[in-house]
Order: sequence, then structure tokens, then C-alpha cells
Amino acid sequence: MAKRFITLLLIALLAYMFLPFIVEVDETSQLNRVAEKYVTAGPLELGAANLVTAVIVTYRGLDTLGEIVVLFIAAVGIGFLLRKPSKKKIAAPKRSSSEILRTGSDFLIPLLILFGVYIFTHGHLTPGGGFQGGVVLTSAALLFMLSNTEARFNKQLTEVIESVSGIFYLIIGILGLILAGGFLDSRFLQLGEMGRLFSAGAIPIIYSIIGIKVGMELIGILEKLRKEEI
Amino acid sequence: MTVISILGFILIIIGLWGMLTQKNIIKMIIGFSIIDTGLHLVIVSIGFIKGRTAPIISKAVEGLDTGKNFIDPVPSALVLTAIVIGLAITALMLVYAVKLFRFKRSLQIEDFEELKW
Amino acid sequence: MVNPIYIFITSLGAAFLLNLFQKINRKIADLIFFLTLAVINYISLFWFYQLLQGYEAAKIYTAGFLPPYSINLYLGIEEAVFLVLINLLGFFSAVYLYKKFREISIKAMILYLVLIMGLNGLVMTRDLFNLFVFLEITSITTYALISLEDNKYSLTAGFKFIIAGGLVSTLFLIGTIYLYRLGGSLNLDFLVNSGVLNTKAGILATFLLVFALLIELKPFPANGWALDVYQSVHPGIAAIIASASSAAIFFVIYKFIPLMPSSFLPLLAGIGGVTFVFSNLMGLKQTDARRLLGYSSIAQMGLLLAALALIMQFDNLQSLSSIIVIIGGLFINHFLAKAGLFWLAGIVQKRNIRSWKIIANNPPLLLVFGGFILALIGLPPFPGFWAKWELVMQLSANNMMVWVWIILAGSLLEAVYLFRWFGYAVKNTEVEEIRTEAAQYLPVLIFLLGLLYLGMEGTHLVSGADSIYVLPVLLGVILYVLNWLPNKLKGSLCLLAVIYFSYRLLPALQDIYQLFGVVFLIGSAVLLITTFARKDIFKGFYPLLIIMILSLGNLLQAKTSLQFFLSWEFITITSYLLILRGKFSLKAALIYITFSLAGAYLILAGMGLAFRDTGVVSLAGLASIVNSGYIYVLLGLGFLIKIGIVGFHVWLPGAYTEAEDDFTPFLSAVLSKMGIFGLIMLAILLGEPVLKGIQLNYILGWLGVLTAFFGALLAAFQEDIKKLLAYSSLGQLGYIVLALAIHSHLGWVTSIYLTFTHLLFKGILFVAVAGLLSRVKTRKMYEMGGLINNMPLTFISVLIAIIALSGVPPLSGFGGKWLLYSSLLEKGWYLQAGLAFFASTIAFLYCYRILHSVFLGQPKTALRDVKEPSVWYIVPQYLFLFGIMAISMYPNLILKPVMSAVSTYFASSIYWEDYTVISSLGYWNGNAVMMVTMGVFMIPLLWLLFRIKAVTKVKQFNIVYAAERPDRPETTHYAHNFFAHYQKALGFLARPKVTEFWGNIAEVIHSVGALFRQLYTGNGQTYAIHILIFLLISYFILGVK
Amino acid sequence: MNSVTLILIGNAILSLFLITIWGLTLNGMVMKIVARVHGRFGPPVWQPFLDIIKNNAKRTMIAHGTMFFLGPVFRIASGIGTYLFIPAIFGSTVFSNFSFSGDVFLVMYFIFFGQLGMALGAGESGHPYSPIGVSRGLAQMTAFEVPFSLAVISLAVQYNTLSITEIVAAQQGSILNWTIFTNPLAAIAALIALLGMNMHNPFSIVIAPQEIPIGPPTEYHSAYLGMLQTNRAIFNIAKLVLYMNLFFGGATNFITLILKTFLIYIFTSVAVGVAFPRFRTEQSIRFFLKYPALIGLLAIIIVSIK
Amino acid sequence: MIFGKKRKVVTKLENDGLKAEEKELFCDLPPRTYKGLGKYVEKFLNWARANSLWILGFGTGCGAIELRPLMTARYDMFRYGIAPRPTPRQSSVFIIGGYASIKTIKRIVRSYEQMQSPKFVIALGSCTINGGMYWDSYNTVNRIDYYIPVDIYIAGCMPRPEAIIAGFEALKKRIIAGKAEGANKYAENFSWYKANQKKIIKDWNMPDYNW
Repeated sequence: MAKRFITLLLIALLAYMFLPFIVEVDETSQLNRVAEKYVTAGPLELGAANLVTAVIVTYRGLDTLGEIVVLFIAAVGIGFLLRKPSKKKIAAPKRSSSEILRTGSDFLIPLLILFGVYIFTHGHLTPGGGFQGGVVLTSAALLFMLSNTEARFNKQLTEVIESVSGIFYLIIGILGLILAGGFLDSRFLQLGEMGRLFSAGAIPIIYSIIGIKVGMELIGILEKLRKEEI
Repeated sequence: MTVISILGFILIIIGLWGMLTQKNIIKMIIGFSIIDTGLHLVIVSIGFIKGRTAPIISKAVEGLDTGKNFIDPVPSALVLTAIVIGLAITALMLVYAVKLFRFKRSLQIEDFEELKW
Repeated sequence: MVNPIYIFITSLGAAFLLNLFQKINRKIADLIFFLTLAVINYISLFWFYQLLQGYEAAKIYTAGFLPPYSINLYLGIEEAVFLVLINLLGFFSAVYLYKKFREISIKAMILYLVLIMGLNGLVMTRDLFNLFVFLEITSITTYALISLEDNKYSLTAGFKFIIAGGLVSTLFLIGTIYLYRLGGSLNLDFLVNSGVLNTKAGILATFLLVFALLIELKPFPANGWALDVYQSVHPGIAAIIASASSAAIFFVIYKFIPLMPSSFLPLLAGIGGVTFVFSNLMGLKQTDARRLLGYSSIAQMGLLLAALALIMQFDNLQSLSSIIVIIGGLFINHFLAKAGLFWLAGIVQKRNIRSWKIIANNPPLLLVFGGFILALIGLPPFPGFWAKWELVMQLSANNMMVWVWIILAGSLLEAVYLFRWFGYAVKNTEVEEIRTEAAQYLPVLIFLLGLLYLGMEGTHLVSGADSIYVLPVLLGVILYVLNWLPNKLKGSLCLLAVIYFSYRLLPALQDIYQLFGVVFLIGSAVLLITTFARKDIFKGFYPLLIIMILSLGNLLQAKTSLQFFLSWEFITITSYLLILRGKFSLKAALIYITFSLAGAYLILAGMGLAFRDTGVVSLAGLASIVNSGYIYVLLGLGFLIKIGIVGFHVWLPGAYTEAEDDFTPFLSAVLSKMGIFGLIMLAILLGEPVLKGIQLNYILGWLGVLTAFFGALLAAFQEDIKKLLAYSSLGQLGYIVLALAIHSHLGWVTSIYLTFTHLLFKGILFVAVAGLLSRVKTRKMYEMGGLINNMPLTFISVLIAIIALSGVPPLSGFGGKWLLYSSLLEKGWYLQAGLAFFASTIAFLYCYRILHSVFLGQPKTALRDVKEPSVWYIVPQYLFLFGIMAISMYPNLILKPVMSAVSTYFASSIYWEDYTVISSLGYWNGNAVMMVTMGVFMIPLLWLLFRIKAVTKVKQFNIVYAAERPDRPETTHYAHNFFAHYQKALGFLARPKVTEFWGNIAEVIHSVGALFRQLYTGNGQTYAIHILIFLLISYFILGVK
Repeated sequence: MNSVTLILIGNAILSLFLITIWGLTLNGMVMKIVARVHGRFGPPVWQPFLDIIKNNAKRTMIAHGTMFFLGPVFRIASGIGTYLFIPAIFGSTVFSNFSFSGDVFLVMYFIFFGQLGMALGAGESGHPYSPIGVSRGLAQMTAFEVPFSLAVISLAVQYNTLSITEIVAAQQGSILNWTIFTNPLAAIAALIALLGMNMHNPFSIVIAPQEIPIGPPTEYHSAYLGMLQTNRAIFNIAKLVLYMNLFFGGATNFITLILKTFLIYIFTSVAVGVAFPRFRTEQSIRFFLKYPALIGLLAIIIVSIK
Repeated sequence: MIFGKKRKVVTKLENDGLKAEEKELFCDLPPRTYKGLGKYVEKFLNWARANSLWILGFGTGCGAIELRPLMTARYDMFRYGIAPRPTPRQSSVFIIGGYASIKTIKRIVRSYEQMQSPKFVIALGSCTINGGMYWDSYNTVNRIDYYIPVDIYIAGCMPRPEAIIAGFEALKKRIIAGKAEGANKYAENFSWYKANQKKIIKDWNMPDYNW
């Protein structure tokens, strides 16, 4: 009890400590220099309609690469952590999925895949992007796993796709370094007309690769956790 | 400050409370997730400017001064990364929980105090 | 020019591809893995080289936009250094881990590559959020790699780590986003002058950022998780965490310094200092090797942090090179040594530090281990030494003496547990062998060589150093390599080296210095002969000895305080290692090194003060200090500890006793004089300082005479012959100090004369005892007896030495006594003279005891066939004996040079008439005394010889024994507890109060350490609370307004 | 060897001869006086001479080893040497001996020469009683040397010299110039120390005839013992002469010397020695380190204040 | 060693009573006879010897009780040059204070042999002459002179101190006359004495001659 009280006290103090953030930092009314530049010059420089995408993929491309890497290593790390099967197995009660689930997923999975691909290919135009698309793809896979408890994803295939897409991402980055201003510069391709699918330089390509890679990584994580018996 | 950021901080505090007082590892992880969520709210709230719109050039904003009508895109970009990283960490935490459970058949944090001093 | 961005590209590409290649062929995957590491090493080395050549730093703008719009990287010389180190460690660690990696999974390699990449990113990036991403990359890979050892311990530790890491990233992110909000940028360079710090929120945000990074450096007390990690993970990974990760984080903090408000620096320094001291304190009680390394790691990072924060606060920084030396030295030292030690922990495979004794079966490993331990403690010739020196100098120069004390105290604690550990390792009693593989062994060796090289390089960087002073080490290394030679040849080589060195050095020295040169070098040369008697193969003896002896010489020619201190430390270490060679010397050696280091640190602090006052490191500069009392006290105390002055003498008997028998003569006859030399040097430079109205020499005099008294008294009650001689040495040194403190012509003449005679007779006695013990396998005197018939030569030399020691005319010892009393009376120190006289009469007690209990009385049955020791023990004794006889016969042989040497500093107060030396009070004609004595000795001797026909030589039991026959020699030999009545009368003075005092201090320190480590309950949640508490405390200490 | 040296040696031998005779006679006289105090006749005055002749004339001797053989030699050499380093009679060339060799500290330390040698010889005999005696003797010696050395230091301060001749010279002129009057505390301390030095009661534990037959020389006999007895006479007189010189104004002729040494000896051996029981070793150590040492300290303090 | 080199060692004693490992702890030389120096010198020395009699009292029997009064002021033996001495090494007169039991004869022999010559023995009381009142005891020696040479017998049971002093005077005369050569006698008839001694001392664990 005493410990809880102390913890409460500490947290209260922490809250007190955070007060300046609430009290002193008032609501923004103006864009700062960086944001201003992104918002005003972004469309011209990169040709992307979705400026958030522009920031993610190009201006802060290295972060995004890092993000991909984080997911990648999370997937690898989970695989690494779970490399040894449990010694004492308590099998979860197995039961096949219900009819509704199966029929529903049969119907939904293609749509979800399509939607996912749409999201990452149109990341530079509309809200969404590689990560979001990838997650939608994964949700399709999750649905599939739920409906077909016995079926397995081809681990080899997902891994190969994942690796290859990762390499492609890097290659595009290098292309940017060689052909344009710097690593991950998306402008080595034509900017094209804003609003078109094939515009904004390499952004759609990058986002597609990201989408595929994120999808595969998340599927990999799901697959590993799924087969895991505790 | 905006309500959202205050809400975010409240979530952070709540999550922290959970993380520091709950003995169950899964509950601690949930606490962490709550912290994370609160954090994301705080980040997003930073970029928000009242009365402005998302920084996507579309028909709705055509012809307007983007600098005056868009909110800050940077926090939106950052929060995406933060979410992904939070996801990764949460996933690892859960896997750790799985592994720990295997050793002791327990999820109580006090059961894992062999290493000390 | 290779763009540094390729570091990321290659490592990521390889990481992505490894999985694929593994499916094709594991070998190719492995090859790619190492190739990648090689490539990033190449890139960083390339840039390092380029930047050294003066090329411009690499500025990398990603996405083709200038900052602050895009993320940019920067690779300057500082970054390059860190990159090179991290990548080298990455490569070698990979080599080390290769076998483990192969066994487990390619995933480990992938994670490893990404980890290294992440560390590179941390160093190079200039963007806050990008930094966060890299931080998370390194954290996540670390979380995963922790399970390389898949067991309960590593996983619990990992989970604790994740909890802490989660909190850290939260704090970091809050800080980042608010900095962005307030500063309008995520770029470090643009944030610096953006006015962020004008608001409380801005400071808070900065604080959160810095604090998050700080937690990654594992500061006390918010570091329980880190210790668990160090303890449980695979040593290869621990090496990465301890060295590479800490390095990267440390560098990030360094990058952040421009951003911090100046009020952060004291806080950082405080946290660093507290961490340094407390981690070392808690390390004292630790028995798990890896956890111990964890404590040490954390402590070292604390020190680095403190040093960095302190340097940044300096008003007047001397030069850039001193920053490089301090930070670079400390850092590289920790980096290489800690990694090496963790690797070693993996090779040895033993958890408990006591079990490390198996390492002694593998001399190369032991050597490496010793090297790392020395480096970690910050002893020469490793970089840490230069760094600590420079740090202390600069701290003193900036009037931060408190910090000097904190750092020295922490260092001492660290030295204690590291040396204790090393001691356990040296003492081998097991036959168990260590399995070593080249892949594991090579990285360790390379790191040690790197440390050595960089340490040698340090001589160029630090002002006042000279590479000549590290040359002895080189000679030592050569001798070590020549280990396969026969012992006598090695010994002769040593002897030649010493003789040549004396031939070069002695003529170059002046007056008193030259005399001490003779004591140090010629004395050592003679004593070296003793070592020829060794038969067994023994590694490292001569190398250490030669380093020690030559450093003794270097001590004399030191021109700067650094040269002096360097040689001093060399002697300390080598003598410690040599003492440690004794069979049961573990505890004694530890006490010795603890006191020696404490003394050395006092000297260091004193030299720091001197540097503050003079601004130069030259020894001669000391003379210009006006208010020199404090410096005199510090330096003097350091020297006195080495002498073993009463109160600090507890190390002395143990060290003398437990050292190998043929090394003890060096300790007593030669090494003890370095403290004397130090005091004389100090007195030459500083004169007679006064502190707060107290004449320091007056105190010194009393200390000296009390040492003489207690040394003699304690010696009288010993049963162990070496311990007896050790206390006797102590007493004799007391006289020397007393004479020195008189600070007059006569006093100094006395002091140096005593130094010489002490060399002669203690040399004889300890060599004789070494020879004796080589035949008699016990040190207990009452177990010997009657050995005069077995070893007459030894007896004669001991007899002469004892007569000389006790100060009985006609031998040289009386000269010393006479000079001493004359000088004391001349000075007006009557009470001291009285006590000194009392002490010198007490000396008779132990003098007689040695002769009687060992050589006279009843020979024991078991020892009846004991023979005279090997000729190598006899020769040095008789060389010294010759010296004693010559000095006794012609005292002016030695007195005249001494007098003329001392006349440089004082007007002479004694003069000569033929052989008579006349002081203001009395006179003494050594030659006449000798002649008269011989005359009066001859007359009765002739009478007895005239009656020789009547004499029957009888055997040992032909004694009157209350009309009975003696039963056994053991019960007939009266030797045990010889001065029982004396003990009854004055034993209360000889009770081990001082030992108890120091024992209590050690006990209290250990208890405090034990108390504090209770903080680490093992509960991950508690650790999180610690972090929170620590956060709040730090913040409120900071007191942001 | 030149004539100066020869003359020196000749003088020394003469001085030594006379002093030996006087020393033995003194011993005999004191034995007689002590016997009279006891109410006995006592042995004849020449008894010491007879004993020495008899002992030297013993037909057999045994030796336990070289050191045993040399022990008495050391002892007597020390006794003779001690005497020879003291200027026995002020102003006399014959009796100035070899005092040019050193000052009072030489004398003090030369005493140890014989004690050490004797102790070694006794040690080699292998008889347990010898080292027991030695151990007691050494222990007691450390104690009684304290007041004595303090007294000597006090003297050195008082006269600003360590030379015995000069100390004696400073006491010439009037009886009131004697140290015992000018520096009574030092003299008292030294005289108490003399009791210990002479090993009469109450400080006779060293030779303790009852418990450990005779202390260190238990195994000594025949000519060895003869030499030890001779030494006892010489050494005794040497100490007395030293005391006489330091505290009682020295002597300007042989008669004065005889008188003064006789009186000093009477004080220690008869006035105190006969009247007291014996101290144990640790008791005598404590005794010497208490009041006599304090008196010695006071003597120094008073002198140095002046 | 320099001792004993010049003298030719005649024979060595067997020392059968000693264990093998103890033999080298004891000197194994037999006693030998000594001649006086010259007639007149010896006379002078004998006079000195006679007037400096240092006694070693062996007080097993009741006779020892009569020795004590000798030292008192009433009898004052010191005036005759007689003095007690605590160790046989330094004594010249051995006084056996009465009967000698079989147990003590061993000590008597040992002490006698450890005295330095010339040495004299005074047998005190009747028991030493013929056993006295103990003549038929199973445990006493009747005649002490079978075992060591005796110079003077003082008869009586017990002799008074005056008798003892008279005995000393007689001994003095004997010494001055040069007749007190017991040590030489003992050396000459060593095997006879030794045989007698060994006959009654069953547990002989000493060397044959105790130096």
C-alpha cells in the first residue's frame, strides 16, 4: 500500500513536472519555418499532393527507412526470440473457424488486398500510404489465418519478398544519391503532373515497396506468434 | 494548450500508473501501450492548428494559400514513425512475456527477481 | 571519397539479404556478414584518416535538401573516432561471437548488423527524431540479442531493460516534440540558438531529452536493469552494450551539450560523480564477475560523464589537447578494456570471481587480464593513466578540488575490487584448463595491444611526459618474450641492463639524487644476484623486476611531476605484481596496492594543487610556491604511506612477509627508500613549510620517531622471521624520517647515511632469510634453531648485519645512531631523542631474537641435515657485508660524499679531523673505535686460544639440565613467545589498534556498499520507479525557474 | 705503528691493569660489607682474585660452538672497551684512555656490544635457561636505559656537549658544580637506572640464582667464567667511572676515583641492593618507565627551559 | 671446528643406551686424565682451588638439610671461600647429601660427569659410606664410591654443620696436598665405574659419559 502511495505521489509530482508543457506552451497559430516550407514548397519540389507523405518519404526519408528497419528487426527479433519451441506444450484448444467467418473472409480478403494496394499506391495523393496499406494487407492475412486455421503462409515467399523489397528500397535510395540530390531523394524520376498516379517522382514506388515490406513483415510477425504454443 | 494534449498527458499518467503498479506483466504492457497512445496524442496535438485542414492538396483547398490553411505536416509524419516503433516495442514486450511465462508459468513481475544486487 | 551514408546502405542491404543468402548457402551469408562489417570499418577508417589529414568534415544531406528541411548527418573528426572504435569493436566482437552466431541463427547476425548500423547512426545524425529512430533501432536489436543466451536470467533482465527503455523513449519523444514545437525545428544545429531555452517548457523538454539519454548511460541509482543485463547476457553482447552502445550514447550527450543550458552541466557532473563513486562502492561486495564488470562499466561511464560535464565548465581550458587526452583517454581506455574484459569473461566461463583462478593456467590470458585490469584502474602505461592525470591537473587548475577527491576516491574503490579479482585469478590451485579458440582469443589480444599502443602514444599528447619514462615497459616486454631463456641468462641480462643503466644515469645525476641512484640501482643490482638461485620456470618475474628497477632510476631523473608520478606508478604496479607472486600473498598484496594507490592518489592530488599554483608541471616549479603547506601535506602523506609510517603501516608487514623471499629484499632495502627520496625531494623543493602555524616538519619528526618506536616494539613480538624483519624495517625507516625531518645539514647527512646502512644490513638480512627459507620450509623462528652449524656463512653475515642494525659500535650502525642523536640534540628535539633511544634499545630485543631463535639454541631434528643456501644467496650478502665493513672501518668513505652532497642545501655543521668527525656537540672516530675494539677483542681471545687444548667440543644435548638429559630439541629450545614478560609490560602498546581501525574502515565501506546495493531488488517495476524518482529528483535539483 | 700509538696503548694497559685490580678489590670489599650487613664475617677481600685464578686454572673446558666460545670474549672486550672509551681521570694522560674515539653515546652503545655477544654465546649453549635470562636481561635493559638516556640528554643540553671530558671539565672548581647539584633530577634518574644496570636487587631477576640457575651464563665455566668475572669487575668500574664523570665531578687523581666509585657502588649494592626484594621483569620494566623516566623527562624539560 | 683437532681421539664410547637417532645428539668421547702444570705452579693453583670451593649440593637425602645452615650468618661458610653454585658446570665440589637411591644415582653420575675437573666429591652422612640405616633397602645404593670417586666422607647421621665445615677443611688439605685427583681416578677406572653404574641402573638412556 505504501508503495502504491509513493507511486501515486511520484506520478503526481511527474504531472506537476509536466505542467509547463500545458501551461506555457500555447496553441499554435502559425506554422514554423520548416513546416511553412514543407507546406508551401513541398508540392512544387516533390509533386506530391499529400504533403505528409512528402515529408515521410522524402524530407524525412531516413526516418522512414529507420522505421522500416525497426519493423524489420522487430520481426527478426521476434523470430529470434521464439527460435526455440516451448518445452512444456499446452496446446490451445483447436477448433475450426465458423462458417460465417469463412464465408465472410472469402468475400472480404480480395477486397482488403485491393484496398491495401490502393492505399499504398495512392499514398502521395490521398491520406494513407505504405504503412497504412501494409497494415490493411496484413489485416487481410489475419482474416485468412482466422478462417483457415490449418493453412500456413509460405514462409520462404514472404521472406524473399520482404528482403527483395527492402533491397529495392535501398536501391532507390542510392539512385536518389547518384541521380538526384541525396540519399532517398525521390526526384530522380520525373515529378509528373500533380494528382496523377504516376507522379511525384519515386514516392509512389517507395511507398509501394514500403507497403509490401510492411505487409510481409507484419504477416511474418503474425505467423510467428500464431504458431506459437505457450 | 489543446484539450487533446491534456488528454494525451492524462493518458500518459494513467499508463504510467498502470505500468508502475500492476504486477501482471501483460497489464504492465497494456500500461505501456496506454502511455504510447497518450504520447501519440500529444505529438499530434502539437501539429494541430485550429481551423486549418490536413496538408493534402485537393480540390477543397485549391487556390488557397497552403501556408495559411494547412496544419503542420511534421508531427503527423512523426507520429506515424512513433506508432510503428511503439508497435514494434509492444510486440517484443509481448514476446518477452510469452518467453517469461514459459520459464515460470507465471506472469507476476515479482517472480522474476533472481538477479539482484 | 566514399559517402558515409554507405555505412547504412551496406549494412542494411546485407541485413535484408542475409536471410536470402542463408537459404542458398550459410557460408556465403557468413562471408557477407563479415564483409559488411569490414566495409563499414573501411569507410569509417577511411574517413578517420582523411579527417586526420585535414580534409573537411563530411556533411550528408539526405533527400537532397538542406537542413533543417531534411535529415542531415555529420562526420567530423570526433564522430570519426567514435565510428572507428564502434565499428572495430563491431568487427572483433563479431569474430568473437561468430561461433555462437553460427550455432544459433542467421537472425542473430542480422540483428547484430542492424545494431552496429544503429550505433553509427546515433553518432552521425544531427536530427532529433532521427536520433530517436536510431535509438530505438539499437534498443530493439539489443532487446532481441539479449536472448542470445536463451535462459531465464537473460530474459528477465531483457524485460527489465525493455521497461526502462520504454520509459526512456517516452521521455525522449515528449522532449523531442516539445523542442520541435518551441524551437521550430528538429535539427540540433538549428535548435541551439532558437531560443528554446527561454521558456521553462523548453528547458523541461531539453531536460527530458538529456535525461532519457542519461538513463541510457545507466546512472546510479536508476540502473538496476542494466546490471542484470550485464550479468546475464552473452559476454560478446555485453561488450557491445558496455562499450559500443555506451560510447554512442555518450557521444550523443556530447552532441547535446551546446543545446543544454549551462545549469545542466553541474547536474550531469554530479550524476556522473555519484554514479562513479557509488557503483564502485557497490562493486566492492560483488562476487559475480560479469556483474562486477557491469558495476565497473557503469562507474566508468559515470566518470566519463562527470569529466565531460566538468571540462565544459572550465573557465580557462588549457588546450584542446588536454580535452582529447582526458575524454579520449578515459573513453578509449574504458572502451577497449571493458570490451576485452567482457570477452575474457566469456572465455573463462566462470561466474564467481574466486573461480577465475583457472586463468592462471593460461599465462597469455592472465597477461591480458592483468593488462585490462591495470588499464581500467587507470594505471600506466595505459591511456586511462594520462587521462586521469590530465583530468586531475585541469580540475585542480580550475579549483575543483572536491571533484579531484571524488574521482580519486572512486578510483581507489574501483582499484580495490578489480585488484581483488585479479588476485583471485593469479592464485592458481586448480588444474582445470581453459578452452581457448583463436577467434575468441585474438580480439582480446588485439584490444590489449591497442590499449598499449595508445597508452604509449599518450606520452606525446600530455605535457610533461617523455617516452623515455615508458621505455622500461618495452624492456619488460622484450624480457617477457625472451622467457624461454634459462633463468640465469635472463637474470644476467637484467643485471647487465641495470648496470648499463646506472652507468648512463648515475654520472648525470647531482648530489643527493646521485646518492639515491646508488642506493636504488647498485642496491638492486646486488640483490638481483639472489634471483639467480631460482630454479623453477617463472614467468614475468624478470620483466616486472626490470621495469621496477629502471623506473626507480627514472624517478631520480624526473624533471616534471608527471614523469615522477609515472615512474612512481610503474614501481607501485610492478611491486604489487611481484608481491602477488608470493604463495599466500593475496590479502597482503591487496592491502599493499590499496594503500599504495591511496598514497599515489594523494601525491596526484598534491601535484594537482601544485599545478594550480604554478601552472607548470615541472618539479622545479614547486620551489616557487609560496603557501606550500597543503601540497607538502598531500605529497608528504603519499610518500609516507609508501614508507609505511605509523598509522599507515598496516600494509607493510603483510607485503614484506608474503612476497616471494627473494623479492622481499628489494622491498625493504630498495623500494622503501623511494618514499624517503620523495620526502627529501619535497624538502629540497619546498623547504620547511608551515600549515596553519604548525611546523609540518615537527609533526613529521614525531611521526618518524613513533614509527621507529612502534616498529621496534612490534618486531619484538613476532614469531614470523620475515614479519619481524618487516617491522624492523619499519622502525629503521622511522629513524630515517626523523632525521630527515630535522631539516639541517646534520639531519640530512644522518638520513642519507642511515639510508645507505639500512640498504646494506637489511639487504643482508632479507637475502639471508631468503636463503634460509629456501632450505627451511617454515617462517616460524621457534621451529628453527641451531642452524649456525648448518649455515655458518649465513650466520656470520646475519650477525654482522644485526650488529650493524642495532647500532652497536664498532660497526657502521653506530655512526647512524651517533649522527642521529647529535642532530636531534643540535636541533633541540630532546624528547624525540629520548624516544629514539628507547626504540633503539627495544631493537636489541628482536635483534637477539633472530640470532638466537634461528641460529643458536637447539637444532631441531627435522632440520639437522639442512645445508648452506645456494651460493647465489651468499654472494650478495657478502657484497653488502664488504660494504658494511668498509664503511665501519672508514666512515668517511660514505660520510664525505654525503656531506658534500648535503652541503649543496645547507651550510655544513660538522667537520673532519683525520678520521674524527666532529659535530657541534660531540665527536666520533669510527676508525679508532674499530681499532680499539679489535684490540680489546684480541686479548681475551688469545687467552682462550691458549687454553684451547683443554676444550672439548660437545654436542647439542650435552647441557646441564637439572641432572636429567634433555628429551627433545623442540622442548629444549626456548624461542616461542620469547618476550612474554615484555608483552605483559608493554604489550598494550602493541595491540593492533591501527589494523583494527583500517579494518573497521574497510568494513564500514563494504557495509555501505552492501546497503546501497539493496536498492537493486531485482524487480523490473521497482527499477522503473527508480527511474521515475531519479527523474523527479534530478529535475527538482535542477530547480528550473 | 708510531710511538704516539704505542704510548697510547701502553697507557691504556696500565690504566686497565690498575682499574682491574681496583675493580676486583671493590667487589671483594663490597662482598665483605654486605656480609657485615648480614651479620657475617664474609669472604676475604681477595676472594674474587682467588675465584678468578681457580676458574682459569680449571683443567677441562667444553665448547658448544664458536659463538659459545667467543661469547665471553665479546663480553670482556666490551667491558674493557667501555672503560677505555671513558676518560677515567680528568687531566691525566695515562687515564684518559682512548676517549678521543668518541663521546658519551659511544660509551652507551659500546655497552651493548658485550651484552649482545654474551647473549649470543649463551644462546648457543642450547640451554633454555640462558635465553630466558637473556630475554629478561634485554627486556630490563630497554627499560633502565630510558631514564639513563634521558639523563644523558639532559646533561648534553645542560653542558651543550656530548664529550665526557668536557662534561667533567664543566664540573670542576667546586663541589656545587657537580651535576648532582646542578641537575639533581638527571642524576636521580640516572642513579635509579644504575640500580638496573648493576642487576642488584630489586632488579636481579636476570641472573635469578634460584629459578634459572644463574641466567645467561648457565653453561659457562672454567676460563670462560673467569673471564666473565674479570669483566664484571672491569665493567662495573667502567660504569661507576662513567657515573662519576657525568654526575659527581669526575676525578682528578686515582684516590678520588677510588673514593667516588666506592661510594657510588656502596649506594647501589648495599644501600639499595641488600634492602629490597626482587621485582619481576615486567614489574621492573613498568617501574623504570614510570617515575624514573618521568624524572628524566622533567630533567630535560627544566634544562631546556633554562 | 677448531676444537679437539689437535688431540687424537683415542676411542669412542658406544653409547648403547641411546637410540640410534639420539647418538649424534651427545658427545661420545670418553674422559681422560689431566696432568698438572708444573710442580710449583700446580701448588699455587691447588691453593687457589682449595680456597675457592664452589659447591654443588645434591640434596636427595636428609643430609642436605644440614647444608643450609652453612650459608647462614651463624656458620658463614663464605669466609672459608666456600660458595654455593647453581650449576655443575661452575662447581668444583659435589656434595652428595645422604643416601643415593637407584633412581638418583643416575642423576648423581650425570651431574658429576658434567662438572669440570679438577672436581671433588664430599659424601655426606653414613648412608653414603655403607648404606647406613638403609643398608638393606631394595632401592638404595650402599656404597657411593663404587660409582663415583669420593674424596671426603663425613660420617654421621646426620653430621652437624660443624662436621661439614671440618670436612671441608679436610678436603682443602687434601687439595693442597695434591691428593684430590678424583677426576683422574674416574677417568682411569672409567670402565669399572661405568660397569658398576650400569649394573644397577636398568633404564640407562644417557650417553656413557655425560660431558
